[in-house]
Formats: sequence, structure tokens, C-alpha cells
Amino acid sequence: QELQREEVVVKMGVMQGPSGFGTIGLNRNEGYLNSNTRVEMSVYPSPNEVVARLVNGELDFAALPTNSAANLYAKGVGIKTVATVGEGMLMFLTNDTSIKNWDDLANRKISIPGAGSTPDQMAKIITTALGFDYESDIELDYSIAAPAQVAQMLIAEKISLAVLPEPFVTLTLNSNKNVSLLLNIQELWQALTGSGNYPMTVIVVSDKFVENHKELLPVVMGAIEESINWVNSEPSEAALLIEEVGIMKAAMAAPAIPRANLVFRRSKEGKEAMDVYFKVLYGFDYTSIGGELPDEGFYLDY
Amino acid sequence: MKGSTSTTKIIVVLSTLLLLLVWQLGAVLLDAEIILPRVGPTLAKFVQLVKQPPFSLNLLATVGRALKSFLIIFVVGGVLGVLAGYSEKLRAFLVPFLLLCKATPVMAVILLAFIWFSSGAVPLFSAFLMGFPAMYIQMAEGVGLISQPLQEMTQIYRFSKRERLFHLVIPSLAPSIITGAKASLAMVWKVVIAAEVLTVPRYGVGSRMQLAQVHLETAEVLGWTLIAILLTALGDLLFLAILKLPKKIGQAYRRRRYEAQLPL
Amino acid sequence: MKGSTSTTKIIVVLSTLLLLLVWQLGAVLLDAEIILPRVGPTLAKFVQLVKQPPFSLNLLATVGRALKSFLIIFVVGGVLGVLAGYSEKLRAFLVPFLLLCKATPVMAVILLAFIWFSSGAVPLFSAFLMGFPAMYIQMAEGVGLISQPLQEMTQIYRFSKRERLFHLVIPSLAPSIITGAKASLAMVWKVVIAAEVLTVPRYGVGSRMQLAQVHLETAEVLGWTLIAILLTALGDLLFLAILKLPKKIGQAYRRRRYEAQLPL
Amino acid sequence: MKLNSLSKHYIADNKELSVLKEFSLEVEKGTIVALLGPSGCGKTTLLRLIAGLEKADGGEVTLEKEEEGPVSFLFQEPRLLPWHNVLTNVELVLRPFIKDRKERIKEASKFLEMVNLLQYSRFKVDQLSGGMRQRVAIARAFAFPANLMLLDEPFQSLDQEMRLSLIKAYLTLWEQYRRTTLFVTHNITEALLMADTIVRLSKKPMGVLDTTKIDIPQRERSLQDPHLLYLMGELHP
Amino acid sequence: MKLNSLSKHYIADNKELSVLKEFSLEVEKGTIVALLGPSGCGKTTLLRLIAGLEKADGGEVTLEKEEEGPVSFLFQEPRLLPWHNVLTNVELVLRPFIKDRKERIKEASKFLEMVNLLQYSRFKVDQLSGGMRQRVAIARAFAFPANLMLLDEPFQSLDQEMRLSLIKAYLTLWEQYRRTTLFVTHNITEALLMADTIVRLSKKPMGVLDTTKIDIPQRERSLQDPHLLYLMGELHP
Ligand SMILES: Nc1ncnc2c1ncn2[C@@H]1O[C@H](COP(=O)(O)OP(=O)(O)OP(=O)(O)O)[C@@H](O)[C@H]1O
Ligand SMILES: Nc1ncnc2c1ncn2[C@@H]1O[C@H](COP(=O)(O)OP(=O)(O)OP(=O)(O)O)[C@@H](O)[C@H]1O
Ligand SMILES: [Mg+2]
Ligand SMILES: [Mg+2]
Repeated sequence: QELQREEVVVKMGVMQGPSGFGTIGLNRNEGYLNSNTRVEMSVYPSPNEVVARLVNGELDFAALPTNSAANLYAKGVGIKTVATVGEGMLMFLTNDTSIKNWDDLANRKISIPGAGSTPDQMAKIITTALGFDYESDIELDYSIAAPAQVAQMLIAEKISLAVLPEPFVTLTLNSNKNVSLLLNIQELWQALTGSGNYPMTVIVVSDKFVENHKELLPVVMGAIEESINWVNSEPSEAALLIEEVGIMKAAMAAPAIPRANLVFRRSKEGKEAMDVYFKVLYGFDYTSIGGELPDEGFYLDY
Repeated sequence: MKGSTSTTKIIVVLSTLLLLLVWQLGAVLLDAEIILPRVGPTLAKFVQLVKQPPFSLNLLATVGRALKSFLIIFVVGGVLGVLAGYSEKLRAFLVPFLLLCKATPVMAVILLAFIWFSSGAVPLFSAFLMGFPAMYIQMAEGVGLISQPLQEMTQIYRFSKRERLFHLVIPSLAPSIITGAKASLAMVWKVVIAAEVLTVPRYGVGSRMQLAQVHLETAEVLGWTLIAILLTALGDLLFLAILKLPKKIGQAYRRRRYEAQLPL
Repeated sequence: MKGSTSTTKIIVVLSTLLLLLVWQLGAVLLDAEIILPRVGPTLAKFVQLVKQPPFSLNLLATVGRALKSFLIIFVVGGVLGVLAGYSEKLRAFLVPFLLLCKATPVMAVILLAFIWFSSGAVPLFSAFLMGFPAMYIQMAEGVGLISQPLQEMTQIYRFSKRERLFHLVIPSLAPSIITGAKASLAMVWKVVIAAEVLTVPRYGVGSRMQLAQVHLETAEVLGWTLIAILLTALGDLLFLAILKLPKKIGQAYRRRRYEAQLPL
Repeated sequence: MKLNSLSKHYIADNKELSVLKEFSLEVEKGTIVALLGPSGCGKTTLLRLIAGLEKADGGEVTLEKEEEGPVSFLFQEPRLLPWHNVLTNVELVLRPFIKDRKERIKEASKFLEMVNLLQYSRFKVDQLSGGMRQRVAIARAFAFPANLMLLDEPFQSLDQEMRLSLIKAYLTLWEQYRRTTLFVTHNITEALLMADTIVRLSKKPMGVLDTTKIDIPQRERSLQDPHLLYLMGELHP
Repeated sequence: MKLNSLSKHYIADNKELSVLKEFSLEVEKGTIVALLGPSGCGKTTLLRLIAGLEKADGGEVTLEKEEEGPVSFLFQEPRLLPWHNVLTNVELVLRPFIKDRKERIKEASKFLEMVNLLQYSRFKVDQLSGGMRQRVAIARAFAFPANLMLLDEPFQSLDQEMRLSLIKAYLTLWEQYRRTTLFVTHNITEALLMADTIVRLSKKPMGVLDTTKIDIPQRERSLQDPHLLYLMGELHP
């Protein structure tokens, strides 16, 4: 009974930047997952707008920073997390050859793109773990908010230390031979917590969508998983699509994809890593996850 | 400000060259193309941008947004300003609203704007909030400067409301209208582009800027900045033209100056 | 604008209440605390913010930046504006610079500001770029409105430069100075806070706003916005006080209005 | 017109300045009354009260039925619209009365002719001399079809010849419509040639010093007339 | 002072308006010259040229040594500083000459006394009547220690009594310093009482119609003097 049902449009929002890389494969067939399901993907320049649209009920799915997802959940917004799609990919970079080791960080100024962002939180967590008081022993500087601009300054050697995400890490390393990796935050995290990499980006779904189209959930999630695998295996093709939707130039995206730690982990599998992540965040700055650890209801399996 | 004579034109050109020189010097001293490219490459990029096909689309989108905001501000700010100039009550009534306009950080409003309007309207909305006070205040204060003796004269000679508007109020306000409109328009350019940078609509000078920024194409960012500057310059020239062309307004402007020059 | 009588005060209060009502209605209709919390929780948050210990530090940091920028704008814009009002050449010379101020998106300049000054100076610099034109233009146009007959009078009666400045130029410019200063100050608040949001210095109203924003604490964002609004209101009240207190300036202001009211 | 114990005070220099105190005057309908008085005694204030531009502290102005309606006020200053030319300044006040534009311009030109400024019709206000501005204001005040004329030093800053010719012109107009006219002047000759009644005023607060009626019809008056010469001597300070 | 074939034209209504064309006049040092002429003939323009406020298209003004230096110009309008009170308006022009503030105020008050405004010293300009403003301007012009006096309709909008008293006051001043004085007037009596020479001017372009010298010393003149009465008749239009 293959009746021509009405087409369902699934609205998905992603942010500009690497968190939007993984789902780009959904666009291959003009968004059609099957004959009557189409994903309409919107790229938003800031998490703020994604949040606003999500709260407003205009989005069914969205890629969000993990802590923002928990925060929204804690604030009673009807969403659940369904999968982890991106893991940590943050680096301490320096162009100062006199900085060789982590203890050289003392009394240095470190540029962080975006106060309160994941790079900020990780920088604080890691430096604290390394024994610094980030209020006094080092200086975290937020005066350049955009990662692109921090990269720009690092390449031009107008700043000497920064925490950057991909693809800017790759870009910076390729653009200036003096820039080197000082610390791999992911490794330090693993050493610190004894668990795997931390989840940076998750896919959330609105309760409304689950209510109305529960049957489509596996379809969409399957497509996302397939997309991520495709992106990871065909970075240069994916990069072309990335440029097409206006996230980033292909030339910049392609080399960064392999290092962007794009993964697909259903919430059941990813829950453990998230729990660890949330606990650490809670200890540091509980407002960043909305003041409480998310309960079981936050994780949705399909 | 009088029409530019050839001397002033030469000075404008020279001072522009001086600015370019400062830029070039800065670029040489900084020696970091990624932060401040030299003049040559930037101009080359500029020419390239202008030649690129979607250029006019981007330009028109931004110009459209700016003009739309400007028109709204001009009409709403002008009418409310004049009315508020006459009615102390309306003025008091608008105090909180004006404060809101003047004080609310664009950031805080942009979020709401996202929700209430389509994201395409965010630049319009922000531009309105930023540009409205300039126009409104100029008009409200301008009304206070309308000649009281002339006002009495129109009262004695029984000018109708319409005649008072056209033969006393508007001519008296001409300088305020022009100052206010100039200030608002300058503001509007800037805010529209800033909002485009934040919201990245499909077409727009600000969108291109934001993308160029993400790609660390500093020359392109500066190229678009040059375009923004030229747009603003064009706006200013337009106002000069308005001052010169339609005799009535231009004369009113000059005459108001004369009137203000009358001694006791 | 006359001093507020009790009627106008009542109207201001009523219209503030109306705005609050609109807010509350919007909040109820939206029913999304994260986007627009209701009035009650926001005010509660506001009180909490004010009581919290680092409040005065944040406030003072922002006020300090704003006042510093304002003073710089006031002096530089005032002096350059007056000089440019007299010298067509200086005016022409400054045209490109003014265009730059009016048109360059803050974003494009922030990096340079960061390099040239310490990062703390970025808000100052942005505020200068945004606020300077308002003051400058008001002054330059104001000079054009100085009474030509009175100017001739001071020439005939051989007023010294100093006397001409104090007894003709400054009193004549008083309304321009006040309008310009008001406009610049309003701009400065806004831009300083916006720049703080962008650059997140250690203390500052804008920094708190940005963090609250990232943490999706909308009530806190609005709480800080309320504080920004109150700061702006305070600035306005200060100007009203200036208009009332020091007799000379206040009278000059009123008198200039009178002068403009002289008929042919 | 009856002015009934009008009072008016101003606050200046932190003191109360009583300009009018129970000032009363009766003006016969259709006559011309000249007001003579020292500078600053309150003549302008009185005219402004009558015109309704100022509110009296006490007392009232009662107008005859024929005097109600539009009032023509020739202010002490010309009060021209600086963005219009000479013709438009006059033509504007005729709009409610003459709908046809050509007619209106013709009418306005008639009055400009009267003040001898027809060839300056297209001059802007700031291109006129002081006396020329005053003449435009005169043309406007005379052209306006009022029921009551208030003229504040109408012929100041005009040369003798122009003065006499304008007096003649006004009298011709006045004979036609017989509008009640109050005019302030410092020129006794003017008063003698125009007024039915000359009222001399005193200062602080303003009061009527004396009233002189002149029974000779205006058009028969001449400065050679011994009666007028006698009056002139009487009125001279 | 010698005015040597001065020319001046304005552009108005898209036409060239020749106000002065090769205008020449000789003014004897230390005398008072009255200029009489129809409204709009160019009297104000002439004074402005002499004061250097306007540039002539041709010709030149030659001053005697004693006439050089500060010029006092009583403009056709009062031109007071509206943000100052009456006293300050006068006192300000004395600053370069009298350093001591008290002395200066005393001197300014002397002139305010002369124009009968001493009790209005603290009034603001917008609280004065038209004639009072003119008197403040007169006090200022007379107080300024100039070597040349240019007075444009100095006693307009003043009552007869005030006029006569100011003429007397000016003559006393003049006898003291013998400043060359040019004054524009429309009042023949004024001219007869004050001038050594009366120059009547014609219009378009301005020319000298006739010059009348009066040999009676000013302080001996009276309006009852038959010679003056005769002259008055002569000069009347
Ligand atoms: N707005 C005001 N505030 C205070 N005092 C005023 C005001 N207007 C007028 N006066 C005072 O009122 C008095 C009368 O003024 P008014 O203008 O009526 O005089 P006037 O008789 O017309 O004199 P003139 O012949 O000089 O024009 C003057 O002493 C003047 O100082
Ligand atoms: N700025 C100007 N532009 C054009 N024409 C002017 C200008 N100033 C004066 N005029 C013309 O010059 C002529 C002479 O003016 P001026 O003011 O010298 O006359 P006046 O003799 O002083 O007259 P009055 O007795 O009326 O004051 C007038 O016809 C006037 O229209
Ligand atoms: Mg008067
Ligand atoms: Mg003149």
C-alpha cells in the first residue's frame, strides 16, 4: 500500500563551522531521504539563532554544542539528544618557540575565541588540571571573539598563544610554519578523566517531532549516520557541498575534515562520555549546563 | 557647508591619498598581509569583487535594506519628532521608548528579532532602533527652534494647518531634517552591514564580509569595506545634491541659516 | 524641552508601565522563558544582580569606559568640529576621515584596534568611531548657524579671539553642543556595551551579558539590559541637570532658541 | 472696542514689572486711534493683548460685532517668511480669501505697487534693505482683509516721502472699509494726519495722559493747516 | 574722509543690481554728516563699505589719520548678545580699554544712564521693548571709544522726547572728541539739529542730490530758529 502520502519536510538547523560538516551529506539528493521525506537544512551563523529557532518550534532537528543541549533541556525546552556527532578537536597552539612545554604557560596571555564557549571551558578545565589558577597564573583573553580572527592573529604572530578548534588548527598550522601544537586538549582530557574523547556536538530532536513523526526518526538518524560516514570517507566531495551551502570554502574544509573528529554515536552509546563531560562541567561552571545534571529523559534512543 | 569648489575638491583628494599612505605605511610596518594587506592588493581585490557576477546582487540587497530602513526611520522619526516637538505629552510618552532605543544593546534585540521576524528583517529592525533616535531628536528639537514671532504671524494671518506646515514648519525644520537624515543614514549603513555580518543573509555586503572573514581573506574584507565606504559617500553626495537641486528645500536650508543670523 | 512638570512625570510612568505590559503580554504569548522571560522573574533577577558582589565592579568598568570615550569624543569632536565649521579647508580635509568613521564596520577595525592598543582599548576605540561623527557634525553645522550680524558686531567692536569664543561662539553653539553631546553619549553607552559583548573584558556590563547569553540565562541578559537602560537614563537626567543648573549654559541654550525665533 | 481695566505684569530681573494696571480705553468703532508714548511704556504689550497673543492678568477686551474676526497686526518687526520672495509673502495671506492664483497675485501686486516694491517682487527677503522689509510687511498687513487693524510703528525706517504716500494710501483704504484702527507711532505728524483720536500714554504702569480728538476729515488735513500746527505744538514734548 | 568713486553691485533675482556707481563724497574731518535718502537707495551699503564689512567693486575710502582705528557702527538693527543682560552688552565693548571691572561697569552705567536704562541693567535682551533694545545699542555705540562714528538710523523707534535728549547727549560727547560722524536718518529735524552737512541722496544708482551746510554751531540750534525752519521747508519733499 505505497500510497502517495504528503511530503514531510524535516527542518534541521546547523551552525556555521565544523559542527555543520557531518550532516552535509543530507543535501546530496536535494535533501530527499526518500520519495516523501525531505530535509531542509538551514545554516545559522551563531548558536543563539539555532537556539532561538529551536525554542520557537521552527526546527525539528539541530546540531548544538553538548552543553547548550543540556542547558536547554534543563530549562524545560522540549528537546532530547539523539546522537553525538562531533568530538573534541581543540588544540593549544603557539607560534612562540620559547614555549615548549605546558609549564611555559605560566603568566602568558592565551587568546580564547568566545567567552563561555567550549574552547573556553576546556581551556579552563585543562589549565586547572595542569595546576594553574586561570584567574591569576595565566591570562585568558577574549577580546577577539571569532575563531577566524584568532587564527588570523596567530598566523600574523600578533598573539602567541591560543586555543583553536578545527578547521582553524589545520589552517593555522599550514599557513605559518612557526605555529606548533602545544597541547592536545583531547589527550589531556582522556588522561584526566580516564574516559574517551569528550562530546562537543550533539544532534537534538524536538519532542514535537518525536510525537508526530516517530516513524521517521530512524530514517533521519540513519541518513545522518550515513552522511557522516560519507563525509569522513570522501572529504573533498563533502567539502564542495560545504562550500555550496555557505559554511566554508572547500579548500579550507577538505583538509580539516579528517581531523574534525566527526563521529556518530547513538545516545545510548554516547551517554557515558556525556555523563563524564557534564559532571566535569558541573563542577566548573554549573550554569553552562543549566544548573543541573541532565536526567535520563535527556537521552532518546530510537 | 557650501558646494565644493575646486580647491576643496583637491583637498579631499589629497587627504584621501594621505589616508591611503597611512594605510600603506601601517601595512608595511605590520608586515602581516593577513591582518592588514597593502593598498595595491586590496584595490586589486576590490576591482575583482566589483567585476564578479553576484556583486550587484549583494550590493542591491544591502542597498535595499539600508534604504528601506532609512525610509521607515525618515517617515516615522520625522512625523513622531514633529508631533513630539509640539506636544509635551507625546514627548513624555515616548521617553521610555526612546530610552529603550538608545540603550538596548542590539545583541539583546537581535535574538527577539530573530523570532518575531524572518531573519531578513533583523537588519531592518536593528537599523531602526539605532537610527530612529537621531532623526526623532533632531526633529523634536527642531520644532523648539521654530521662530516664535513667525509662528505668531501665521496665527494672526490665519494660516490653515496645511499652510502652516508647508510655509512655516517644514521650511524651518529643513536644516534639522537634513542633519537628522544624514545622521540616520550614516548609522543605517553601518548597522545594516553589521547585522548582515551577524545574520548572514543569502546576499548582502555584510554576508560577504563575514564569509571572507571566516576564510581569512583580509583583502576581500577590506575590499567590501571599501564598498561600504563608497556607499556611504554616495549617500552623502545624494544629500548634497538634494541641498542643491530642489530649490525650495535648499533655499529653506540656506534661509534658515540666515534667519538664525538675525540679531536682536 | 522644558523641565518635567508633574503631568509629564505621570505620563512617563504610565508609558513605562505600558511598555512593561507589552513585554509581559509578549512573554505570555511566546511562552518561552528562554527567549523572553516575564517581567516578574526578570525584575527579581535584576535585584539579584544589583545585590551580587561584583556588580559595582562591572558597572564601574563600563561607566569608566563610557565616560572616557565620551570625554575624548566631546573634546576632539568639539574642537575639530568648531575649527572645521570655520575652515572649509579643514572640513574638506576631514571628509575622508569622517567617511571612514561613518562607514567602516567595527568588525573590520577591531583587529587593528587590538594590535595598536591594548585589548582594553577596543571598546574605547569603537565608541570613538561611532560617536565622533555625531559630535563633529553638530559642531560644524552649529558654527554655520552662528549669527552673521552678531559676528559682524564683534568684529566692529574689536572683540578679542578669546572674547569672541566666550561671548559669541560658545553661547551660540550651546544647543549644538548639548544635542551633539547627548547623541554621542547615547551612542557611547550602546557601543561600549556592544564592544564589551564582543571582546569580553574581565569586568563590564557587556561581558556579563555575553556570558549570560552563552549560558542561555535570558532573564540575566535582560537584567543587565535594564541596567544599561538605567545608565542611559541617568546620562539623560544629567544633561537635563546641566541644562538647569549652570546658569550660563542653560540660559544660552534657551536664549539661542529665542534668537532663532527672531523674524526678519 | 472697549478695553476694560486691563492688567498685565512680567517677571524680569527677579522682580515683578507691572506694565498695565487697570488700563481702560474706549475706541469708537470705525475710527483711527493713534497711541503715543515713551519707549517701553507698554504700547506693544497692549496691542498684543488685543490681538490675543498675550493673556491679560485681569480685565477684558470687548469688541463690537464689526470688529470681530480676522485682525491685521503689523508687528514692530517685519516678520517675513525668509524662504519666500516678496510676492509670496504677501500673496500667502490672501489664500483663504481669493482662491484663484492669478487673481491673488494680482491683488498682492496691487499692494506691492502701493509700497513701491513691485519691481522687487521676486527678491528674497535677505536681499532687501531694512525699509524695504518694513514695506513688505505693510503691504501684507494692508492686503489682509481684517476687521480690525493693529499697527505697531507702521512707518518706521521709511523716508518722509514714502511715509506720506503710505499714509495717503492707508487713508484711501480706510475710507473704503472703515476698519477700526489702532496705531502706535512716535511721529506726531503721522498721528495728526491719520488719527481721529490721539491718545498720549504715560509710563509705569501705563495710563492715559490725555486724549485729543481731531474733527477735520482726514482727506482734508494738511500740514499747513494752522489748527494742526497748533496741535503739533501742543503735543510736542 | 574721502569716498572716491565707490561702486558696488549685488546679484538678485538673476539680475545685476547696481547700488553704488562711482559714488564720491568728501567728509570733512571732525564734522557730522547726515545722509538722507529714500528707502533702499544704498545708505546702509555705503556705511558697510566704509566700515569694511563689505568689499567695494571699485573705488576707495581714504581716511584721515585721526579717523583711523576703531570704528563705532550703530547697525540698523540692535544686534545685542541675547545671552547677556543689558549691562554686560555695553560693558563688553569696553574690555580692551578699561581693565578694571568696577571702572568698566561704572563707565557702562554712565551710558545706560544716558539712554535712561540704568534701572534695566540686569534685564535680559528678550525682556526689552523694541525701543529699549535700540537704546542699549546706542549706549554701546556711544561708549565704544572709536575714531569714526557710523550711525544707521540711530534714533528710530524712539519717542520724540528721548530722541531730543539723545541728540543732546551725543552732541555733548561729540564736542568733547570731535569724532567724524556719518549718520543715516529719515528725520529732517534730527538732521537739522545734529549735522554740519546734510547730504540728500538719490536712488539707482545712489548719487548725491544736494548738499546743505549748516553753519550754526550745534549747541545754539533750536527748532524755533527761522533759518532752520526755512531749511526744513526746503528739505521737505
Ligand atoms: N517677555 C517679557 N519679559 C519681561 N518684561 C517684558 C517682556 N516683554 C516686555 N517687557 C517689558 O514690558 C515693558 C513694555 O514693553 P512694550 O514692548 O510693550 O513697550 P513699548 O511701549 O512697545 O515700547 P517701544 O516703544 O520701545 O516698543 C518694558 O518695560 C519691557 O521691559
Ligand atoms: N545681500 C544683498 N543681495 C542683493 N541685494 C541687496 C543685498 N543687500 C542689499 N541689497 C539691495 O541693495 C539696495 C540698497 O540696500 P541698502 O540696505 O543699502 O538700502 P538703504 O539705503 O539702507 O535702505 P533703508 O533706508 O531701507 O535701510 C536695495 O535695493 C537692496 O535690495
Ligand atoms: Mg513696542
Ligand atoms: Mg538701511
